[in-house]
Amino acid sequence: MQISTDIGTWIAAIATIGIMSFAFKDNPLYKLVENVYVGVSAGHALVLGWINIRDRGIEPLTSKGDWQVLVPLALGVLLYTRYSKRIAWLSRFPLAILVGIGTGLAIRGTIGSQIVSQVKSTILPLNSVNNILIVLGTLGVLTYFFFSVEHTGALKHVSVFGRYIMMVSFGAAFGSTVMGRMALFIGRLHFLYANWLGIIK
Amino acid sequence: MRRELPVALAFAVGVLMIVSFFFTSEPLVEAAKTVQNWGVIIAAFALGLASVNLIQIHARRIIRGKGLDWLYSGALIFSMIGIALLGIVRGPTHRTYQFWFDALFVPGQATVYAMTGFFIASAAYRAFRVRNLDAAILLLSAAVLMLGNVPIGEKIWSQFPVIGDWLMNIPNLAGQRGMLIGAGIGGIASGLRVLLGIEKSYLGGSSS
Amino acid sequence: MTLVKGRVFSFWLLLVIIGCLIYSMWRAKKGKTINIRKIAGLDAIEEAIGRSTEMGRPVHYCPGIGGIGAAEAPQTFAGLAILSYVSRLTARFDVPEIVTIRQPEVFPMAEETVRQAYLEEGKSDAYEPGNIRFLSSQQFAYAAALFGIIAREKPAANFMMGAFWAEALMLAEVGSEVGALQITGTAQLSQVPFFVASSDYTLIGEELFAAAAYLSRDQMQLGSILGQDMAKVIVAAIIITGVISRTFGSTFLANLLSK
Amino acid sequence: MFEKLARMDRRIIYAVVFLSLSIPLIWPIGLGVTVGPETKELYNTVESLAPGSAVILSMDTSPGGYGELASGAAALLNHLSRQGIRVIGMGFFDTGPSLLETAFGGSDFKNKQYGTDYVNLGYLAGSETAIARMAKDIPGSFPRDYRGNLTPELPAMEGISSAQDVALVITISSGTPGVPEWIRQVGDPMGVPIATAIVAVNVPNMTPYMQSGQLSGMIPSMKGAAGYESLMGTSGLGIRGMDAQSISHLTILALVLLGNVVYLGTKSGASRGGGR
Repeated sequence: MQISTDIGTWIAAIATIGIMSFAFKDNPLYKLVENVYVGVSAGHALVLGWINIRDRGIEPLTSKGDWQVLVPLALGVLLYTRYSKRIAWLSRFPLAILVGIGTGLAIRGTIGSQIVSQVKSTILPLNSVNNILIVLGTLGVLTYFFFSVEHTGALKHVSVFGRYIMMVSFGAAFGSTVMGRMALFIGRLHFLYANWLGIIK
Repeated sequence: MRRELPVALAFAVGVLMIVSFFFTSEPLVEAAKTVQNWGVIIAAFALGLASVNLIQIHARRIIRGKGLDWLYSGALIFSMIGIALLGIVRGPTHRTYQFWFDALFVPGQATVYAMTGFFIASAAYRAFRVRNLDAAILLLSAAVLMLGNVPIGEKIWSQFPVIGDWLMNIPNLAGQRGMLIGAGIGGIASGLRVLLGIEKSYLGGSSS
Repeated sequence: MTLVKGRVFSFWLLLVIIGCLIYSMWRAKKGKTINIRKIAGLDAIEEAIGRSTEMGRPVHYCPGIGGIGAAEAPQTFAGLAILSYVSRLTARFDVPEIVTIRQPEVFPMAEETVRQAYLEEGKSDAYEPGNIRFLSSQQFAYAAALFGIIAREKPAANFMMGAFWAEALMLAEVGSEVGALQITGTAQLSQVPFFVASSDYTLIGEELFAAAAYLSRDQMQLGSILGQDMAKVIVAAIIITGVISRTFGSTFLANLLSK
Repeated sequence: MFEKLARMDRRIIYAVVFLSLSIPLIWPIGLGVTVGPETKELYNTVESLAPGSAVILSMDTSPGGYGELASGAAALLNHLSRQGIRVIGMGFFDTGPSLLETAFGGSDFKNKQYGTDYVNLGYLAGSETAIARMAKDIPGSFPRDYRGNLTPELPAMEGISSAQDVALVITISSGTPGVPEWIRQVGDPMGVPIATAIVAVNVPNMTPYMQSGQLSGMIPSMKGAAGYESLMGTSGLGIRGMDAQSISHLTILALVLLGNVVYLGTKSGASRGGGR
């Protein structure tokens, strides 16, 4: 194993080290690289936006004579009226369609997958400690997020239990996050040591 | 009219999505499909909005910025236009495009996020305190789970993965499920407010 | 037109939930007063500002790093509503208040919120525009710049309410850096653990919206919260009935849910 | 002493983390790996697929998230390749399809036939709307693939019109749209099994979906990748990284412990000196 001779690997290695140096000191290289990323992200989005419009809007119109796509094409252009104060209100129509579809899809999906299916899986026989914990915990958390009544008496105990159950969940999220952050770091270090420096396999 | 019509449009489209899902009706299903197709085309146009905003902000900074601002903003606009031209003319699977994607974009973004590994360590030392019962439960469950997640935990005590799995699959499940159902109801509520035109911030301007 | 098999129960439950929401929002609009349960983090705000007064040190507020045009917009608005309350208190107690902002479009809204609060308290001459600061639109650069401000000005209370992402880890350190009382809140559930572990009080998820609606007396929002509570009672009732009947061997309800 | 420890430069902590990750990477300890049941479930599902059947692989992540998912995605792709499964690639993050090219290029699929054994259909704008739209009509949603070929002419697309024609959907996921959106629009209403390789932050949120059976298998972050690699009998970044994971986890726990000792120490000191 030896140091890489690939130009792409070198560019990636310099970018990696340049960005990591930010942790030790805020520096111009980091700021420069960060701005380049914002630019590349936006440029990439432009490319993909164009391909989407070309394949799904323009091509059906020019090669198949599908006139119906003129509607979304025109609405899409209207999005850009927001940059003129006088006709900015026209951009609300395409936004209304996007928001309407998104909201409708989310509502119709949520009720089944996030509510009914989850309720169904919570209907467990109370014949084990684990089942009791799952049922009480779920009800406790629901109670905790119950706002219109003051939590006193039995309600208070249930909601406090719910809060503690949530703390276990947040602890699980915390522990998991550590694994994720370290995985990202290991990926970068492995790149530096294996692909660039060639000191490990 | 300039506010009411878009609200009515969003309502009609939203209701179409919902009704066409629950009822067996070929025309409604077809209509929903057509509108969804329009949606993906409009969404593609929306991808360009970020670029326009960025050009507005950074062109101003090139002209009026202090210090090295011109360099940062210039690099941003240059890389945006450069990658956009390359992708549109040669296509995003062209070798040069994929080269810059793999050599610069992917490793750079990954490194930016990898740095949170540093930050979690420093927060672990400086900020995460057992200052109340909540934090105590949280940190204890996190510690057990972390030891259950990695092979060395099992070497220290064979029960760490067992307890970790139990925490994940029983109390965590209950907590997550309660939050999932609660958030689902909350999501339906905020969706309804949008469709009914009570919440209009998406139209721009204030929410009233 | 008939209901699709397997979606029948979902459809009716959705109708019931929507009914609860519309009914309670309608009641709220008619002027029904809706009370919200005690939220610990909210009560602590006044205490934290009182402490700053005694110590003669400023407070810091961040209404999240989210924008106003995307899914996280409600959190940003909630952050601004609580900012309004905090600003009235700082105006009343003559405590300097530093507000830091990441999103350019949120900046003028934060400025207006604080100015208006000072005006309402009759302290418009105490309003200091230079204390509302735009730091950077890049998330980590914002966090790094905030560290500088905190180290220099040493606030005695630190409030962070709104949408936060990976930078929450860095921001969590802000309070401990200078020994500030830290009160946080977010509906980004993946970031709640870091806030809980590093703050004196944390508003979790929906608590943020409830607190904001309560402070701003937004009737529609309060009505919606009441409606959601009704829906939660219905769902909890289904779970309880189902569990009891299942324990005694009946799968009737489970089958009904699958219809 | 506590005062001094409390003021410790954060760069010292950074250096400690850097070393706790680097040393085990360069000099491995070989602590072994364990395979979680959710990873085993996905492995068995792929194992049971008939050769020639089709699977949707959706790259729903940005380069930041991909850093964490690359090892899991590679193991999964190698398994699909070994089983002779047709992979229909797509993405609902705009960076998805380019990352998919990267992932195909780094897996055994680089020796297979593009268009026949695997395709990359590209990106469809619109998040959850796009997933719902695609599910009903795949060739209509992607008239051309990412490389510019006409989709209906690709041999890999034979017999595929809607999401119901595939045996499994796998989302490589780091955010929204992700697993909940796939379950809402495809898994539940169409009855297609959904599986995922997912970033660790979102793993605890997946347990309700795993327990209810709405999710059929998961590769949780690097731990899952290591497990999948060991099931495959290969060794990739997942297995190689687990020693570093072990040591860095201990380091973080030690930092929390030390930080709290210092906190209690300065607190008792401060109560004498007054003020925090």
